[in-house]
Amino acid sequence: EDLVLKIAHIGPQTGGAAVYGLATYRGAKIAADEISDADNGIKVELLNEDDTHDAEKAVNAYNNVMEQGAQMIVGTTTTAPCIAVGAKAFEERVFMLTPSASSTDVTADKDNVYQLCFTDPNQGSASAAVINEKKLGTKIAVIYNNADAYSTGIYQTFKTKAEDLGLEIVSTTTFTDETTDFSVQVADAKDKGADLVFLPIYYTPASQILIASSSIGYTPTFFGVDGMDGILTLEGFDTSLAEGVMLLTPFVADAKDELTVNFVAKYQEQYKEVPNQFAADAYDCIYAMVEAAKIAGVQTGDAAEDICDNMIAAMQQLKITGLTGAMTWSANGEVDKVPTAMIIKDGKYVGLDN
Amino acid sequence: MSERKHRQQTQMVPYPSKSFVPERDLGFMPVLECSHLGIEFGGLKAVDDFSVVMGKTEIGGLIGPNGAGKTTVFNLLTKVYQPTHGTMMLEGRDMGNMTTVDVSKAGIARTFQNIRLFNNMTVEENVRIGLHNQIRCGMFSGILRMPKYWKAEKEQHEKTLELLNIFDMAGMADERAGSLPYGAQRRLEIVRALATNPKLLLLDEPAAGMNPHETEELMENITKIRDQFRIAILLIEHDMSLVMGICEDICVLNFGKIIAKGTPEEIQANPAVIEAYLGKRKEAEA
Amino acid sequence: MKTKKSRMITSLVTYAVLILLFVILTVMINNKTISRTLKGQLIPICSWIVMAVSLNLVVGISGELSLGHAGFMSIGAFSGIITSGWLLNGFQMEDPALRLLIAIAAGGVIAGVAGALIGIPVLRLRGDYLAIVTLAFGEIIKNVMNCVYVSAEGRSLHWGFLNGDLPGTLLLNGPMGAVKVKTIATFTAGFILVMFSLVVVLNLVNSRSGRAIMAARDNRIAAEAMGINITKYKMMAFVTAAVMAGMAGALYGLSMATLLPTKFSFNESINVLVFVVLGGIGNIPGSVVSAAALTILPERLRFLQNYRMLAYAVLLILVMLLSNNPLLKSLWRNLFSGIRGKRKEEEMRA
Amino acid sequence: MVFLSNLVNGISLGSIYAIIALGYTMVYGIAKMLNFAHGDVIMVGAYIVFCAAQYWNLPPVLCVIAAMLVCTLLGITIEKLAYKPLRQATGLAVLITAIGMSYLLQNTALLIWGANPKVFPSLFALDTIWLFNGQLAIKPETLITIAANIVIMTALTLFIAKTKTGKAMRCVSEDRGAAELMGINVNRTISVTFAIGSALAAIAGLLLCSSYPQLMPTTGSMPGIKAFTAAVFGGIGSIPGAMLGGVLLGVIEIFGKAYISTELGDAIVFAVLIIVLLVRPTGLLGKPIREKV
Amino acid sequence: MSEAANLPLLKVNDIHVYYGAIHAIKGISLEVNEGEIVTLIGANGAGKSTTLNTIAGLLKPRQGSIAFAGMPVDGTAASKMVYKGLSLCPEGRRIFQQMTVRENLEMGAFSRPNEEVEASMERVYGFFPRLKEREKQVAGTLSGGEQQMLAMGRALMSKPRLMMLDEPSMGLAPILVEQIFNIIRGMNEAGTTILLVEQNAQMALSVANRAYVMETGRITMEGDADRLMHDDNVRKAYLGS
Ligand SMILES: Nc1ncnc2c1ncn2[C@@H]1O[C@H](COP(=O)(O)OP(=O)(O)OP(=O)(O)O)[C@@H](O)[C@H]1O
Ligand SMILES: Nc1ncnc2c1ncn2[C@@H]1O[C@H](COP(=O)(O)OP(=O)(O)OP(=O)(O)O)[C@@H](O)[C@H]1O
Ligand SMILES: [Mg+2]
Ligand SMILES: [Mg+2]
Repeated sequence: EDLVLKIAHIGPQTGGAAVYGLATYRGAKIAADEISDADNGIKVELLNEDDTHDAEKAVNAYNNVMEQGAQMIVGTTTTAPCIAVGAKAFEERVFMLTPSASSTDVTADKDNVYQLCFTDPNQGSASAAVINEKKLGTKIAVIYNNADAYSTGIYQTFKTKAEDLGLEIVSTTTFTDETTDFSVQVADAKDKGADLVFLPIYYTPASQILIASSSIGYTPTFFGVDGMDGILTLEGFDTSLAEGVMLLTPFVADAKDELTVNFVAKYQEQYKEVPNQFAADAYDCIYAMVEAAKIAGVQTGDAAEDICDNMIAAMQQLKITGLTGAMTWSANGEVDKVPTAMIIKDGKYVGLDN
Repeated sequence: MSERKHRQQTQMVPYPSKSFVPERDLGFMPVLECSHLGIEFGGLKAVDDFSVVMGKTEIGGLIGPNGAGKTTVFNLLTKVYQPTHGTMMLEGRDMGNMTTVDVSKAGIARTFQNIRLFNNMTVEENVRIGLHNQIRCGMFSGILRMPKYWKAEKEQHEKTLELLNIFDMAGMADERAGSLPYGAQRRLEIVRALATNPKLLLLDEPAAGMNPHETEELMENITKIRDQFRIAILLIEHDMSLVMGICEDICVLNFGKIIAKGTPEEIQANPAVIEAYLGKRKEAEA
Repeated sequence: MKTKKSRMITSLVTYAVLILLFVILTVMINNKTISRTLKGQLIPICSWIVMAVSLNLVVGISGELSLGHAGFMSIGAFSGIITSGWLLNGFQMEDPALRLLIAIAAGGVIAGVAGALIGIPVLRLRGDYLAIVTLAFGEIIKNVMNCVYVSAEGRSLHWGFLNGDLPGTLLLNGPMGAVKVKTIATFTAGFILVMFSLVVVLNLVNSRSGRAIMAARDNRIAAEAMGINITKYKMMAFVTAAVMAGMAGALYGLSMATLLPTKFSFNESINVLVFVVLGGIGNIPGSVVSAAALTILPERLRFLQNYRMLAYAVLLILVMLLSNNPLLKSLWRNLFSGIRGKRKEEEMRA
Repeated sequence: MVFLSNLVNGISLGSIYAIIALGYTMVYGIAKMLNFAHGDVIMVGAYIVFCAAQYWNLPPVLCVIAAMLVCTLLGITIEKLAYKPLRQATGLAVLITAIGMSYLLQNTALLIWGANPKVFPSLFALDTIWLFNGQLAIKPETLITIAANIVIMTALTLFIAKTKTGKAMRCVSEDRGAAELMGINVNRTISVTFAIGSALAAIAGLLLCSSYPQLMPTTGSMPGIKAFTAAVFGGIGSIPGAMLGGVLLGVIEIFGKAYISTELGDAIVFAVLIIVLLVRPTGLLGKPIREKV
Repeated sequence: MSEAANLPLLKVNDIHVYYGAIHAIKGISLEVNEGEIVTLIGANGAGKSTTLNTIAGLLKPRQGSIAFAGMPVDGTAASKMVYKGLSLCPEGRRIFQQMTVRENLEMGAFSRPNEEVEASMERVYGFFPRLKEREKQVAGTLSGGEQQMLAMGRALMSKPRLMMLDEPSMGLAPILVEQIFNIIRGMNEAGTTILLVEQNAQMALSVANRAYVMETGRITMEGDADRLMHDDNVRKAYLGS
């Protein structure tokens, strides 16, 4: 008899943040199908619920999947719902691994919540370090989304680290999810003579900022974080605008390794679009959870609260290599993997070191 | 036509310097004294140099062609509009700084040319709104249902029925005001105004849309109210049978100015009034 | 055509039904027969009911369209969270029930103060202009809350605007909102709050002040001529509603481990308005039912997966169309008068 | 120079608000309803242009015409199915239905076009104009939007003042019963209003996404709310008011962000709106509502 | 139009009208012949306005039939009735307040071809010279009497065969009431059939050929205007003496 793991995915699949939740679901789905189809004695049954990027709905979704007998949770995709669900799951002893909720608050004080993505502070200080080390810019502008925990979180640690390293931040401007016009932010950076613009934001607003910059003839170095991944596959986007953009990312869709090629092909076949980092993280999540479940000796039909502690223990022994690199986990739930600095050249990611 | 039927037989005597009041009111302070009242709407002098005195129990009439400024006078008296000229005194109190609310508290109540009832409330509730400043009970007593609340509710209920009975309307107390027939709505407006315990009652075309039979009844009621409550009443009306029937003193407005003042007999005989307002036929009839 | 008596009966029936429901639900919780999703939704449902009841006081009873009610909920929620965190940090007040009580009261008071400040300019306007100004205030509150940082250091509270470098434990972290909230809200507290808001609103409506509020709604000019200070009574309704929204916010905020300022957006205000309109404008028990039903409904539609919100939209439109269909309306009324017997019919004929 | 370029950016954003506000105000003025789904019709219009340009490779003019056709049909259908049955109902019932419609359109778009944002293609093959030695950039989209605003505003004003249908619209807006007695088909007049409003939405969608080339199912909602604000700012129901309100709102937004704080940009816009309404309770060009007592 | 000679211009047969659950008209039948002035009098709330609104197509009768010029018209929308030659000057005037006097009149001719408008306008100005003086004035600022004239003039613009007037004298000064009734006579002499609802029964009966008396949704009396004027019951109820 096969081992059946019931894993539930929770993420926004309608509303303004739908793009992230759909990506994580699809990534997870591909992984689940691969594992189930491989006939290795393990089947993954993937449940899926929408949380519309809202804490209240996320808790509802959580309760709903638990009612359906979920054993562990891959998610939630976005930070605030993940904190809310994490608190519930902590009380009720349910193991969670989030592909993309990157705030340290997600894992803080909760032994049952694990992250597969970099934490925000991690990315913020890594970015500052890379910029400093490679002397990428002397005057730095930052444009971030101040209605978004991810973006604000990275910005805050970036700022602290940059100050420590003696980097000069000449312009700091913000926007929100509802912003249509980025001219002020770009103009301010240009006006203050910034030669590097740090964009700790997702690729959608980033594309708008690139467009707005080019329309006023402003061409500094743009430096992004993992949220920037996806910009090259944005439908209708003139990728020449992204030439020279640098970013820290663990995943590159046109990498040539077999794992990535295989995943991208499957994803494109099923969903007619190129997967981004979110999808890749969720894909890795499923593999990590299955591996951990094997170590923890999870059986078909085990109750979530019975396997939670074993899963936690298993996560700390786990070493896997996935689409986003080689990973291990520390006891506080944070992942340890290496971000790689990339640069976009001829419409492709190239390692910054090459 | 027996126009004198409802009019108390009084002799009009000159009131010091300004106007006439009924003889019986001589010992009392006049309820209303306006002098040189005026208002302009963007250059248009809607009311100009309006001066009248109302005795304590006088029934006065305000007539004039459409757009002469009659309703505007009421709006000035109740401070819906702020006069640009002149002064008003209510029983000797200057009304210069009063708001509509103050005026109501001080003792002027009115009805409206286009009926303004609280349509979604019952008849009783409409009258209770009139009692707002008469029988009081604060918000917290209301929410917490303190003994004060129950006492006030009971008092209001009794007073309401008493007032409604003037027009034999107690039976309609639970009907929605908006669903009443037109005539009943006009009467309810008067009851509601009376509930504020006024010294002066202003009625704007109370008989509009009533047939002669109903008008007749209304005339009786108006005099009855005056006698029972001992208040002054100033009314606007285009129905000459009513005006000539119950008003003791009539003031005629044209283009915002007073063109005549006097008893019904004097007014009916005044050529300027016939020319501007009454027309030939009325003259022939009178 | 509601008489005083029938109103009183409606109120009593509403209370009775709610108490009964509470008892049933409590029993179900205790013997674990309640579904997990529903149980998880109980506190939010209570919050949304209070929101709907309070908004109905503004929209239905006072007759002013408000599109920024979520703003007061936001103020109440964050005030409540801060109060609770402060009491725990600075005063070591461990008793969750007492902390919850104080936090809810604080949320109500602070939202009420905000309501008074906002009401002064807002209530000078009319109709759609008033609506847009409430919308504007809602957006301003959201935007400003996004820039506020509060921390507790012992018994002192520190706060910063656009500046999060504060000593002590951060209770409110700007755009990242409140995190690590101790969830102390309980269903019993929610139920008490619902009953409280109902008693306040229903008793208010049947009192001198309530009648003055409705008079100002029905005919402003006539109400003034009756000696009613319109501003005072509009304000009374607006501030009372703000206080209740603040309390609902505090309850809601203390039921989630985290809360973002952006949660209380225009959409949330609109959602509450949907509850009010669907339940019937001015119909308080209706608001209770529709707030509860519409909070549960999207969860019940989960089986539709990606078509869920689509179905919700279609249902919303259909309900509006059907409930306003004159044919169905008269059919409903006939049915109703049939049940109520002759007295009602007589009334109709009059 | 920074000031000038901020001004240009403000006008550019404002002219977008203005063009959306024109549609809002038109429908409000005649049908007396706040059509909260207007922003989403704009989004649909933009998607149609996107598809026409990107997938079907139609020339720009045909893209626009296709979008206008689809939006007009959509507007008429929405009106027939959702709003017309509510002619006798309260304004709030219609408002809620419009909100339902807005959800419906957004979620349908999500199912059809997916959640992934699309970057809108540039349809205008024109170059940015550089002034003052390349210090001040004026985008062609801005000029086209302003021109479109002026043309549409003039056309609408003339249409309503001069044509028989336009006059019928004014009658309907004042008194539906009396209009009916004149022989005016009120239902048809309101449908025509919606058709025009929706066609304008298509143009607004095109211009919005040309200037700010990001297209998602939720693209229409925030500009929709801002434009509604702009319409009220200028005096709702007033056509020149919508244009003025829109442009001013854009300029205030940009100046507020540039000179005060980007964090508080929206708060500043709404605060200015409140102040203006307190001074002029019916907006900049709105007619004072006077109730005859 | 030979049929018109023997058929009444308007024939209302046993109509019932409801407002929601309220049964406002409980079976009314009446006729108006070409060239007549017929008046409908009755107490407040008797249902006079409801009757006119139903004939005009603003309300739908739940039962009964209405025929205009020999054709059944019940259920026809109000906007279509105008084209058939029936026009209603509604209670409370309902002029377009924000339009000028001239524009109001133009709207009255909405159902007519454009070429005819000028001529009709002149005809209306013939009846109401005051309106010509005020041609450019915004209608909302007219005095009560002028507004009533405008409402009548606007109704005339559609060149109706039958014109229905709902309380044209309401709220007007006595001198204007006379003028209005003179104009009604004048319009009738110029060939327009008139159905008049009035509170001022005295005046109404003096201009009318025939009259109907209504009470709470039913017709209780009908006949020659002269005869009713001298009927005791009518005198007591509606003439005030
Ligand atoms: N708020 C206002 N703004 C401008 N003009 C006004 C206003 N109120 C009244 N008027 C004008 O003032 C004049 C007097 O109006 P008022 O309503 O007092 O007339 P009235 O004597 O009551 O006439 P009627 O007998 O027809 O009721 C009219 O010309 C009217 O148009
Ligand atoms: N819109 C409405 N909704 C409900 N009931 C109505 C409505 N309009 C009129 N009624 C009722 O229908 C009945 C007849 O009213 P109608 O207006 O036809 O009377 P009328 O004879 O014209 O009276 P008036 O002399 O006051 O104009 C009245 O009882 C009235 O209350
Ligand atoms: Mg008047
Ligand atoms: Mg009538």
